[in-house]
Amino acid sequence: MVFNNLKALIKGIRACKTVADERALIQQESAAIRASFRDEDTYMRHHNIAKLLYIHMLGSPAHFGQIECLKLVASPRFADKRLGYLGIMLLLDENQEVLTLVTNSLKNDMNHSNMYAVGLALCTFANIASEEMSRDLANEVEKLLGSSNTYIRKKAALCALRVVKKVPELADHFVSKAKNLLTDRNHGVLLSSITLITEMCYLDQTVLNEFRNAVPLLVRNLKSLVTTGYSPEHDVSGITDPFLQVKILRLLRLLGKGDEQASETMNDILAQVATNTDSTKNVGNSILYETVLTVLEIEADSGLRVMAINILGKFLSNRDNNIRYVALNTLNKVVSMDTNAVQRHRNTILDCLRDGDISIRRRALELSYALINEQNVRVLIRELSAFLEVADDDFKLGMTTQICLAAERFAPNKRWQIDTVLRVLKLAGNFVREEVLSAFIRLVAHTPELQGHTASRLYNSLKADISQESLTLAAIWVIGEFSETLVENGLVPEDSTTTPIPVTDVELVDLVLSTLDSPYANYLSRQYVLTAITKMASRPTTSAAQQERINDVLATYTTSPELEIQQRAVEYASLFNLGELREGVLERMPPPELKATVMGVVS
Amino acid sequence: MSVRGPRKGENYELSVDLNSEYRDKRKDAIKRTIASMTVGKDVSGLFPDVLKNMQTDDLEQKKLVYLYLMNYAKTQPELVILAVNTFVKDTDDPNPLVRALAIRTMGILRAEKIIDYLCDPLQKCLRDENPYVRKTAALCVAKLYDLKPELVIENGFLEQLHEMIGDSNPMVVANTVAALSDIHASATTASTSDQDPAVFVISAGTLSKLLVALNECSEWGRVAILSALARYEAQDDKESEHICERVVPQFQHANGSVVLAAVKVIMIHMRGVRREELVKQLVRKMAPPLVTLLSSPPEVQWVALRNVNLLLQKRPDILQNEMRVFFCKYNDPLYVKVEKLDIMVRLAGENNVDALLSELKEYASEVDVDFVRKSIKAIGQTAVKIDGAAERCVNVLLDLIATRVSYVVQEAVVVMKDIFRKYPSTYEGIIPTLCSNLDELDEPEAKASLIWIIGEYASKIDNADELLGIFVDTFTEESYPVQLQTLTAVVKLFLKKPDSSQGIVQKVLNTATKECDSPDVRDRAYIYWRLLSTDPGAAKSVILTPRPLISVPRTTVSAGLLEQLLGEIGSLASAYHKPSETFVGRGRVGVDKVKS
Amino acid sequence: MTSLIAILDLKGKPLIQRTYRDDVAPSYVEKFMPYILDIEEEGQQVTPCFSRDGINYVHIRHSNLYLLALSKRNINVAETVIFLHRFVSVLVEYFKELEEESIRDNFVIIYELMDEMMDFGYPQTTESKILQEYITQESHKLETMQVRVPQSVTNAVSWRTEGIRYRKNEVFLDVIESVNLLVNSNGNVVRSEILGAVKMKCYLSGMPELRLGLNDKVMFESTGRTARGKAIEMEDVKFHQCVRLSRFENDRTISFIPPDGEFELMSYRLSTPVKPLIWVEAAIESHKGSRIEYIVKVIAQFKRRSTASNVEIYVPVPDDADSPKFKTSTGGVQYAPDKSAFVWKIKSLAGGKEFLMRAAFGLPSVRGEGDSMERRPPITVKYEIPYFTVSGIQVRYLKIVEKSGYQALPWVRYITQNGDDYSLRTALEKGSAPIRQSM
Amino acid sequence: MITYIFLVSRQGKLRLAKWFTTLPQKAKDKIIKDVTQLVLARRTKMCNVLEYKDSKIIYRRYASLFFVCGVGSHDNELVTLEIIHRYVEVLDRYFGNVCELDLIFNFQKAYAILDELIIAGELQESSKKSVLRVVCSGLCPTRLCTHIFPQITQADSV
Repeated sequence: MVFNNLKALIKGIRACKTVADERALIQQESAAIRASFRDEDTYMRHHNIAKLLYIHMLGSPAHFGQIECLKLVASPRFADKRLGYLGIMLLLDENQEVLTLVTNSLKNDMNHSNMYAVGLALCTFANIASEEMSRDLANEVEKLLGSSNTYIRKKAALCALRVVKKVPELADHFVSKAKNLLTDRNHGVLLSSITLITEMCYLDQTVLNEFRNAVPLLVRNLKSLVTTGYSPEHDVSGITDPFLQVKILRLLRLLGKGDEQASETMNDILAQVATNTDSTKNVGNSILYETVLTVLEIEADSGLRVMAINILGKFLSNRDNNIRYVALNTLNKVVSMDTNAVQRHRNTILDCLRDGDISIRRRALELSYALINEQNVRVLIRELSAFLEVADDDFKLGMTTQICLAAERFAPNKRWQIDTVLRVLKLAGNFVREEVLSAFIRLVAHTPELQGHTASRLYNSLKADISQESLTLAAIWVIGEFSETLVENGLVPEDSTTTPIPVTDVELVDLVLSTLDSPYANYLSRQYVLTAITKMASRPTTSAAQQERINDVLATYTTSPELEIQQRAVEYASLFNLGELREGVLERMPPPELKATVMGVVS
Repeated sequence: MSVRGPRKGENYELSVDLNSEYRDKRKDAIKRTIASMTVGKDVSGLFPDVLKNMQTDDLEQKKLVYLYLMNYAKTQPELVILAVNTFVKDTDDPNPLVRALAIRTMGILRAEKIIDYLCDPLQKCLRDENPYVRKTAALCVAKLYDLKPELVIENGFLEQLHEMIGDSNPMVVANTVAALSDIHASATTASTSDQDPAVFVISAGTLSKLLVALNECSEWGRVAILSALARYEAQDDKESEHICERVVPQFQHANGSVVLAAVKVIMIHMRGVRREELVKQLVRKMAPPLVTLLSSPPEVQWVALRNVNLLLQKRPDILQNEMRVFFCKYNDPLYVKVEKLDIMVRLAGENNVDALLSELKEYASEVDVDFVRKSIKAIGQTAVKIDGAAERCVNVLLDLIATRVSYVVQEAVVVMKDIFRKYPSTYEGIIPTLCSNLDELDEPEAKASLIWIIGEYASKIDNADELLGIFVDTFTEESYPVQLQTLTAVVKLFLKKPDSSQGIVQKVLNTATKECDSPDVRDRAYIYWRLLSTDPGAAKSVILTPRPLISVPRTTVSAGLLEQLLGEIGSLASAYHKPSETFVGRGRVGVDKVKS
Repeated sequence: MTSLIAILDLKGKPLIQRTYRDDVAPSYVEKFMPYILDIEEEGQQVTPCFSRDGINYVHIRHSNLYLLALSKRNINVAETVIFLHRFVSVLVEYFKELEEESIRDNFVIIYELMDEMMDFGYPQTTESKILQEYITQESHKLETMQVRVPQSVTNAVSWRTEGIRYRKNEVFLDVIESVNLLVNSNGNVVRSEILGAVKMKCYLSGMPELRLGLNDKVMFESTGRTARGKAIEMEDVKFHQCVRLSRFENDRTISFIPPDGEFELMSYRLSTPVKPLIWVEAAIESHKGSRIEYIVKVIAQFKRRSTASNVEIYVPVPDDADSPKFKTSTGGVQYAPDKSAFVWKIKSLAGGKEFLMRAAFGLPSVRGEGDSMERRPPITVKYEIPYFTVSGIQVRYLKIVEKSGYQALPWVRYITQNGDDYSLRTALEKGSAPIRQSM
Repeated sequence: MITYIFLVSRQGKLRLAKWFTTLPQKAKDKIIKDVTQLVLARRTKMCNVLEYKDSKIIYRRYASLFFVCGVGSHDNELVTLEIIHRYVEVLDRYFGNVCELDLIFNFQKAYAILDELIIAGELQESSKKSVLRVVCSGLCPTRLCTHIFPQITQADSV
């Protein structure tokens, strides 16, 4: 069935009872549209593109309509042009070659006598222009920035934004024009030009410096928004143009940062906004929130800063979850400047870890990491470890990392630090970063007085649970390295009053080898095991019988298709022929260089 | 367009209608209540109103009320008690359908209060004249055990179940066996000692009853009985043979789960069969039904394929001549295709390798990246497995490398490294081709493989030091597998061409021991360093010692685990190829659970 | 030991669900979809069962629905998966089409069926004919119409009720063989098999005992009899549960008390090489960005006295092809964009004949995203050849004995058709086999 | 900035999607699929912010439709909610008590209205009146029929 127009098609699709019917109908219609394109019927083209765009939204390919959209754009009918540009925006992006064919149409339409045609071209340009297109049309955009028509000016400003993002060095074209726009009386133009200026300041320090002298102007603008009474055109629940207020506040933030004078200039207006904005509705809070962010980042005076932190405190106790979310998010920034202000809310924050809303939980978690310091490390890590046990898997990798990093930074003593990492390995050993594991091994190597203790704990933990990868790796490495200590001194008991429990070389070898046969064994753990048993075999505490056993195990891996496993097995097996030399080669490894743990990306 | 909350009083309206004086209106209201429940709305507040409609002679309405009760009994334990009388009365209803419905529902209400009232009617229903009621009651005992085991023991229900194994009706026997097995499993989990709780011990007497019922009962009943037979411990080889012979006809059953359950019983009891002739016969009879399972829906096929894979690890001869049936169909779901690939390689031999290769080559040109890669992997495994086919495999791989599709090239490089380890000096001619792709590689495994090849053939590659130097420069940024291979390759290079590579070996050892995070990589580097510095001759003998040729392992799980899984054919464990401890409970596994 | 069964839509929203055991909370159903998305994200295959957080998720797909079973234990997953499929077929028999809509409209009866088909996680009655006897779509009141458990639910003969009466006692037997075939692009048959089925329609009174005789090679050999004509060797025979398996195991006798009405008595498989009955080859010439052309040849490679009917040859084309042009001397050709193929339909194709057709399509100048690797689906063929079986199977007799001693007539029909996978791979572009021009 | 905005029904059907960032179609499909899944699973009392990969999702439900915005991690969540609301208000005013069906059958208009509010991921106009004026003169169907182009109306006012 072929549908004459969009409405008929939509009705047809909606009438489909099953997904399969719908798919079949769409594919048939697509084929009909493709065939119809070949007819070059201008009237049908409009309908076909409309239908195709709908089909595209439902997830079917529409690339074959791209060229047709270009033809529509060239049409003298406005409706065609509008649909053509819509199609271009939906079907094309800067990475497609066809886009280069659009440049000329855009250029023509930017010079069109009809402002709506100009508007369409500007809108399209601002949404999808490529780098090349930005270079080609930067002059047009610059020209239109000075248009007498506000409708065109505001759109041109956002086109300039696109140009600047694609080709930062073209910013020069727009700086002075943009500055003029700051005195524009039209809110749309102000909104767009402030956006443009913010982006240029962000990209280029010299532009930023240049715009510092615009601070008084911006302050005036903001002030007039705050103080004018009800203005129906821009009112949102009793507040005048919150969108523009937020934009100005954001630009002020950029300009005030690191600049005493600029910050001083905006101090009063920020205080005024912070005190006078109605905090009962979302609109007001959106402005307060932006104000707090600005205050926290500029060189604000301490009174203003206290005011901002108090607002966040109020936010945190708000019943609206959005506000609470925003508060948790922002307090993270405050911790570094005023820990105590945040520590006051510690219990509230920890309560949020158990909130039913994952967004709140996630923010609270991030914040609680930042709260940890020397004084509260024991309490907070205990809380976090308890939460680790019940947390969603998504959280675990971040949590194990943060707990271990905090332990490294704030540990009261080595023993506590080792025990903390051990607990993490036991609780969530399948969610531990390589860096954390390496840091743990480094810690153990540099803590000779606790090597017996650590090895004993790892021995017991592994025996109880071989399912946690990092625990397994840590245990295998430590037992491999310190098997002598274990056999000579026995397992160090949990409390120091009881006597050590003896452990034999057989038990150690048993445990390590059993991980080879476990369903959790993998390439990496096998590598660790081969090295560990080879080390163990060269220690005097390992009996000849166990050495023999180890040699046999190595032999079975010499035909392994796993590259590194085979290599190791072959090398280690031939080490057995070297006699004393072997012991020298495999003696205790020198401790690694001490360094702080650095994480790639912490999440 | 405004946010509109749920219509207030929806539940109120229902409540009014549930109390209507008109029966049709009431019934309609119950349906609406259930409809709300189905879409996840909370209608627990209507409990008392719904309950009032329980006493009815409209069977459909009764079922609906029961359904409601099942859902909300737990949240309203105080109110459930009001329903008890009707339940008990219903177990005396002249219609067996009502009696069974009542006893079935009571068993799953899970309210403490109601359990005490359950025992008497259950007692009665177990002895009901109607087999439909008896078979329902049998399962109800297992439900009761799940709630309060002591009540089952005290009331002698276990003994009664044991008697019911001899019931004249096969469906009753089947459900009785299911109930006993269920209780046995619960008791085993609950028991703290390692001892079998001996709830359902299958005696020789029971065995013969089961074997009789097996041929008469419904398909699902057969599965239950076969599962019980799998647990029976045969007295001697005669009995094992007997069981196998009696079970073998089940291979002809149209239901695939009956077939797999029969396979399980045979695999277990075949262990006790001493007559080689019979074993051969059993194995031969197993093949056709397994092949037929491949005509099932894809999900069933997948379960079958996973099990076939295990069976082949134990007995590669089962499907010796059947490789072609595992060829992938164009429309097979990917999860089926991937399993088939693995099985095809298992069945590959000199006689069928040409057909296999031609298929694998076809697959390697398909669209799905994962399937393409696995197909290339399979080509490599075939090459390693069948000496006579290696050269043909290599030619196919060269064709694939020529496509220059990145993931195809990388996978082919990975595979080539294995072929080199099986046929060390045969294909050196293609090393330049492989090396020319060095810049294209961005996956750790492919990089590691090429580095290994360079190290291995360092003496034949003029610019080996240059090529390896690239990786030494970026050492700390590379992943551990790449670091490990770089380390070994450079050391090999040094042992082979000491003059030109003094600097590079020093550099790599230094970086690996000082700047590398991984304790494992550091260990490796120190071992090399110590070897090289104490006795270069010994180093040579260790590092350049000839390696045995690699071989594709016949099994993917340990021997002990394989036996265990073969005894659980058809189960989740055998589908996952993992012991049940890894996915049942909290997933924490002690070392004593490992079967080697 | 399934704990819960749910039907979900494609977005993972549960439409209906039933808990059988208390150990798995219903809320786990909602986790199913996120887990599937996770697995896909990790680039792994979503297999019919997977385990997360101590819960096992077992599922099948039926059109745009998921049927999901949850359990905490190491269950018999073969049983669970097959049960889910059986559940689907029962629902399909009840509602014709199983779709979101039919589930919403029939939730009461679905709950009833769920209650009857499984108890405490153990499958019970799954024969839809039996279920339809006491779970009906009309509501029933006990006083007016006594609904009873059909005896068959628990009988040893659970598939047939007693007391059936017909005025005319008749049995219809259909022997249907489906051929599956895979031909490689170089023209070699890579794989072939025959899937046979004997379907019955039984309109017989009382409790009749039936015995079916086939030209079964194994039976002839075991009884020492020689066959008149050809005997065939069936590789794997499956029977409806009414057939006595031990009897068949002993002496290859197929004896049974049939269910009433329509059912599949047995199925069998032969993997002896089959010559493709209908052979198709295609030469394809593609000019990227402008057009693609096909020449297709069909050859009926069976005896002249047989005729294939309703032959449909599906030749795949690129998804974005347009403006089809066809030329053929026989049958009709249609573009089927919904299948990304064109279909050549030939109403009747006599043995030994061969025909040619040509097709040409336009291709858009702009290529879609991600088109670098092209899918090359095989050509597929549908057909039926009546009065003919490829394997040569024959019904030698069907004996019907009932204690009332009536006479009944068996009717037998044979038919061979394509299986669900009768496909011929096409060659890569230029490499396709040249076709002799004769148009 | 806003990186994308899409409208999805409670049944998970996409009603409009606008991207202000360049992504392959596959990546877009994945985001829509994932985010829809996340948003539909949210309960009413939860906050209107979701974190997805490195971005934030701000969403709000209006009757049967969810309006979903992807924004950068430093964007103001609360004002984004106001932007969404502003769009809904204009739609409501234009269509007169807008419903899902209006948006299905007139999706081009819904896009056109969005284009007058947001360009390049940034709000370009805060006056509802200005947007409506342009939209009505540019979209008015009768004018489409009678004139090749709408009359030029000077939109300046402030």
